[in-house]
Amino acid sequence: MSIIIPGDSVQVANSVALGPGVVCTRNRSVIPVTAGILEENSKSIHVESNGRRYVPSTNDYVIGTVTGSFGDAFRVSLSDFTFPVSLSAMAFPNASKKNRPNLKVGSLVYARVSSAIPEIDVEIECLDPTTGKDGGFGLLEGGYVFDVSLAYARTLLFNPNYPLLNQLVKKCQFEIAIGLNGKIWIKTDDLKHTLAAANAIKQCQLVPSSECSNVINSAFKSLSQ
Amino acid sequence: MDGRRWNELRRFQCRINTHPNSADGSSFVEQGNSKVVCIVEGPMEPPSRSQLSATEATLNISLNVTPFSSIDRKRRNKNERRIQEIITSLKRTFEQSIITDKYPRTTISITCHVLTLDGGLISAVTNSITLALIDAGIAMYDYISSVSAGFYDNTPLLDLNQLEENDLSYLTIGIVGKSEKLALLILENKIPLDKLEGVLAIAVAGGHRIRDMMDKEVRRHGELRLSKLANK
Amino acid sequence: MAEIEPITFPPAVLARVSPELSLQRHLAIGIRPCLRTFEEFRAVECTAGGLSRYSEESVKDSSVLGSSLVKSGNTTVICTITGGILEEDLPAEVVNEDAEAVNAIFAPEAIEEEAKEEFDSLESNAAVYPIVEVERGRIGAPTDEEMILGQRLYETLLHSGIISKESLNVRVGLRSVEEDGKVVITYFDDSEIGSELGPKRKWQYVLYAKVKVFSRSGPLFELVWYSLLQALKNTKLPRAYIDESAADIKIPVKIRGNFAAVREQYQIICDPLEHDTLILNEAALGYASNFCIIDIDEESRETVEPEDQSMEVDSRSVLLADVEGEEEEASSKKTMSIVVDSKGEELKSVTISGGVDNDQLKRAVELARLRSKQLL
Amino acid sequence: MAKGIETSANEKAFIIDALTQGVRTDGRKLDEYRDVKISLGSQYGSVDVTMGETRVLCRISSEIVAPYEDRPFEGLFTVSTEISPMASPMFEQGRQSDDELLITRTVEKAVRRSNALDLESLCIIAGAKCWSIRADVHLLNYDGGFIDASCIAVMTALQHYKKQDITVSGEQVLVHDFSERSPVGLSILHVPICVTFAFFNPHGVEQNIKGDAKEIYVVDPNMQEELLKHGILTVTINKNREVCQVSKAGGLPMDALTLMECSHKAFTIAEKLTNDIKKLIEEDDLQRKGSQWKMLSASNDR
Amino acid sequence: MESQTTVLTRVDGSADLVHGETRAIVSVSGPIEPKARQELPAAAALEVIVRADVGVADTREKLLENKLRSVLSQTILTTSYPRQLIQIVAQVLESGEDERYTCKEAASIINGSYLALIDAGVALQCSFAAESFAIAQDGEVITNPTPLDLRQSKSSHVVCYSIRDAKVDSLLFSDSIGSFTETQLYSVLARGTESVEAHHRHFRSTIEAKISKDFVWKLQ
Repeated sequence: MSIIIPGDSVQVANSVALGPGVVCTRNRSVIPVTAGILEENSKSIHVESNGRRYVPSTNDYVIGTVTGSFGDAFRVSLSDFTFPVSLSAMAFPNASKKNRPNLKVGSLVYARVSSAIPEIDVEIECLDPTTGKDGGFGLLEGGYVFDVSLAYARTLLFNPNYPLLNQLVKKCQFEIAIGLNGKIWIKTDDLKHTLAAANAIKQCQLVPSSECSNVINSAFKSLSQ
Repeated sequence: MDGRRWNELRRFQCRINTHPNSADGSSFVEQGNSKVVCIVEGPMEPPSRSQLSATEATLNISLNVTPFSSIDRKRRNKNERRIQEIITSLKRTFEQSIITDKYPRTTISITCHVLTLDGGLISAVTNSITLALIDAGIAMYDYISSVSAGFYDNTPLLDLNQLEENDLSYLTIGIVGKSEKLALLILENKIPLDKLEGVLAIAVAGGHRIRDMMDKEVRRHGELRLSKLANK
Repeated sequence: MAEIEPITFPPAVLARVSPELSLQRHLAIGIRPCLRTFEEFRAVECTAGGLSRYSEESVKDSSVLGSSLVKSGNTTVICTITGGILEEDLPAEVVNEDAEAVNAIFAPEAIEEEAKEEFDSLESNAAVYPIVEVERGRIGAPTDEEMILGQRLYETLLHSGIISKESLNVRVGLRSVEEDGKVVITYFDDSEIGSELGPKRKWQYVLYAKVKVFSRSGPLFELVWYSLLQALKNTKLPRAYIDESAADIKIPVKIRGNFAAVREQYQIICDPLEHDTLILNEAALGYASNFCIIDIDEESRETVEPEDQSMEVDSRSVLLADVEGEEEEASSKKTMSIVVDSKGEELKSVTISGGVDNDQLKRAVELARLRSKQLL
Repeated sequence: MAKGIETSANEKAFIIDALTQGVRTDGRKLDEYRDVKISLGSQYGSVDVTMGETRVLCRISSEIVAPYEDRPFEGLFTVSTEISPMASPMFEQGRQSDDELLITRTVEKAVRRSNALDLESLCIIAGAKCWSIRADVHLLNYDGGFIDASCIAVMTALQHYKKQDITVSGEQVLVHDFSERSPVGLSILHVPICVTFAFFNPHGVEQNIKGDAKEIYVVDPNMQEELLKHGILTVTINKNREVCQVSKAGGLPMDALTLMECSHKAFTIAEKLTNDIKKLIEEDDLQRKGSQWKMLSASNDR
Repeated sequence: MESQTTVLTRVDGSADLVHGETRAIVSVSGPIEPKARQELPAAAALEVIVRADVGVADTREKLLENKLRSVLSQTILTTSYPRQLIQIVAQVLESGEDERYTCKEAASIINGSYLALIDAGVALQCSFAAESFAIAQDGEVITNPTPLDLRQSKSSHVVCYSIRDAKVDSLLFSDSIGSFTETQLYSVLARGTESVEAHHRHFRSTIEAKISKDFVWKLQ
């Protein structure tokens, strides 16, 4: 594990893909711009860092709150104080001019970032572009939503070896949606289990993965009594 | 001490529809020597888009305590923090009692002028707003009647005048209809915890009496209207 | 298919559309957009004292004690100095307009003690309280630029020690009515007699400066600083006197059973004719110059025909003196502002922003020194 | 408030649902006050208060000024609570929202109008010179309960603060350095403590007004609760059982009986906090004295 | 010098920095939505707010804001965040100097901003650090002067350098006020490189501690 901070120099092969945290300057050298763990292989290089402010990028799975609608699109907030992104009413499975989805202000959606160019508004959609089906996206009903750090959300979503969710499932049945914008939606059969599960997930950010089971046990302890 | 008993209100007089040609709703309230005129306009198109809310009506309250209303004739700054605070409190109170979601995308603007001030600023203003809103025909859940009550030497006192307000600790309440629900409660000086209940009790009772008097005036005015209609 | 024609802009438009490019092309041929050479300063014109109450064409009843009018390029700066008198026992630095704020009060013997163990280099320095206004066609709260300029003027003046606190002491006179009814004002210029006859208390002048800037083009600090110094140079402090009959009165008051004495303030009157010149510490007077460094693009250089290339542009970056105009200001990421005293020995203030190397800094200081001497 | 913060309908429903079941998202009971951590700074009158994630810092400073003309026997006391975007980006710099105004006013009323600080003791020479005490409250992190935390911070800082000793000779005032004479504390008349309650209405407004459904109240709401609340009540009380200030600026109407219940709860909390603060100050005093004593004896050894 | 990151939870990055007598806390939020008048089409707008420990903000803080902004605008990669806002709030908790001087506060808020920006993950072109100096009456250069040193000094200075590969790269900002000679200025600038590099080593260990805390759940 090598930690890198801005101002350090990195050696790169000629043709690599630059991931987040590294930038190519005008005189064609590659510099790191954030502090984190340098991860490089023969094809790509990026700095893994754990921020709290989400910057949209294409193909990310995100959870957003509908804040309004204008024309044919909904305005959706991905995190507090940032520009709203737009979710077209057509970007739903089987949507047409006549068959518009009806989203109320305040409802939660699970969606995919379809275009993220910094200079213009970001767009998200609630369908899988390859199949045209919902692909798990769409309106999230009930449940509870809370924030975790961005890198942690990435691990939960992409790392199957991370033990938390497998251990959590032993305690209770739940539905979960993980947004790369650091939002997690969870729903179980009853409120207290939801809250306990949410707290367990939040607490696990602060401990090594071997401690996960202990955290989960203590979170659910009060319920079993 | 102006010769009243401890649980006696000051003279309470009110009129509604005092300015029928200049506003949608208006009222005049006299509570002892405090006199307040209130004018309500709306629901109407909001002056700027920023105030627009898609689901509810927005309230705009302005309160003008005239410089000639009190003895020291001090010109009060409109943006004085105390006035701003009262306005915010009133706004929050009436937002709850007006059925705001009946008037989406509109503004209701309320203007109060305090002509003379002899204690009970908040209560007189609150009562006048209630009446003016009723006159404007704006849907409300119930009356909000307001009165102040103080505490002196183990006796609670109802409806204080300026002199008493200066020297005693007192509270002002806004009460919803005939219930014991408090919409507004402001206390700024020290009152022993154990006496609080007594003071609150006479304030609630006083509030109910004021409500009745306001109700009478509204009904009288309603009948007047009705009789005019019948005569036609 | 229509042919794509290149759009051409006149220079003035290009300067607005793409200031960076316009500047680069100018510099590549060895000239600046304002047609000056790289290290050339603008000429500065200065008229001093025109508005003052003690000036020759005496503007009657003016409260202005000193003034200056400075023109440089397109920019005009007017600076006026006004003043007030405050009772001493307040260190001047903390006195603001409401005159009542007191930071620390020392009895005389305490000051002596303090002075021994703790020497305060700024204690003897005084400053003026400047307000800068940049005309922008409308009125409103001061902008950030104005506030920053004001604060920089204040700090530079305070730390440079141009005005000593002593020079702001008021030597109070006494007005008395003689037997024949004639009113006589006596000044005790001999301090020993004065201290015996005069009142026990001390007063100080407080100076305020108001600087107005018209037609801003480029950074302002240097011009504003120059105008402030020029105005201070011709500042005349009015002689002041108090009335003999106005003694130190105490008026007892009684409120709610408490007793207090409200002290009557002396009424200080400023003489309409008599005046002293404000004494400045000539050695500390320094003038300011600003510079910026522009890196020249390879590209612009390549566009220039070889025969046009002058000797000056062989380095990759150039030092420009006295920044002017939008093009230079917008593209200058590296700037320096230097105040050098009139003898060229000591620096009073240096602010550098951006990667300036030592050679560039040396050259800039050298130029600033010349400039300071030249302006004196 | 809540400019820029979007709370989803799901969260709203969940939290209110939880409250009706007597559960709060941070695991507290409905009437549980958060743990208050107070740490005293190295300088007199510098106090750092943490309540949950809310963090407030208070600095006291003093100077000698002329008193107001109409109050020659009283010193000056100002409380400044400006909220910067540091506490949360929802607060705008340089502009005060209605909520900020209410926070500022309530803190000011709680501490200043209730005469917690004896202003007459600040008088040096009547009508000419007096102390001006200034409390700068810096709100660093926002998670609800700013009023409560600010009030605790100001009151602790006032008790902790010590100003330079002075000698009055005629009209001259001699200020002694800390090294010359030991500094003197301020005279505090009583310690008001604010307790905030948030009200939630799980049903429609109509039911509440008719009195069919009772509102739920929680003590010391956190940010999420403060954003979703239907009404808010702040009770300021000291340990002498005196209610110093109550403010319920509109919002959901509540029962008079509930108010009494809240006041009594507030009293228990205030009593505990006052004692905690007192203990903390005493310990700090002892420690300071101890270290001073050590310094003195060390110099004697030489 | 002591420093700590992620001290606040409502903002994206924060740092608490104690340097001698001076203590400052700095928060960074961004990229977030700017107000309409702040928005820039091709780069991020910077909102810099400096707040004094005691008293209301006045022009003194504005000048400090200006100094901090000139450092930050050179180091933050603003072009990565077009139309966005990066909001930096620096709260001085203990100024540690007379109100007539600002050099200690300036150095502390610059250093604090660096750590807060790193904590927030805002893109930076390089690392940077700052230090304050005073020149005593006898010409001696004092690093990070005490309030007493400052009061007795002839001039006060702030120096901020950018850092590449743990070595000083170029001068970002320097502000000097008082009376001093040219040679003294150069010696201050030279002294600056040493202490700035030392600060940077300290910051690196602070950042390493932060990162390992951030990724604690990755460990077994």
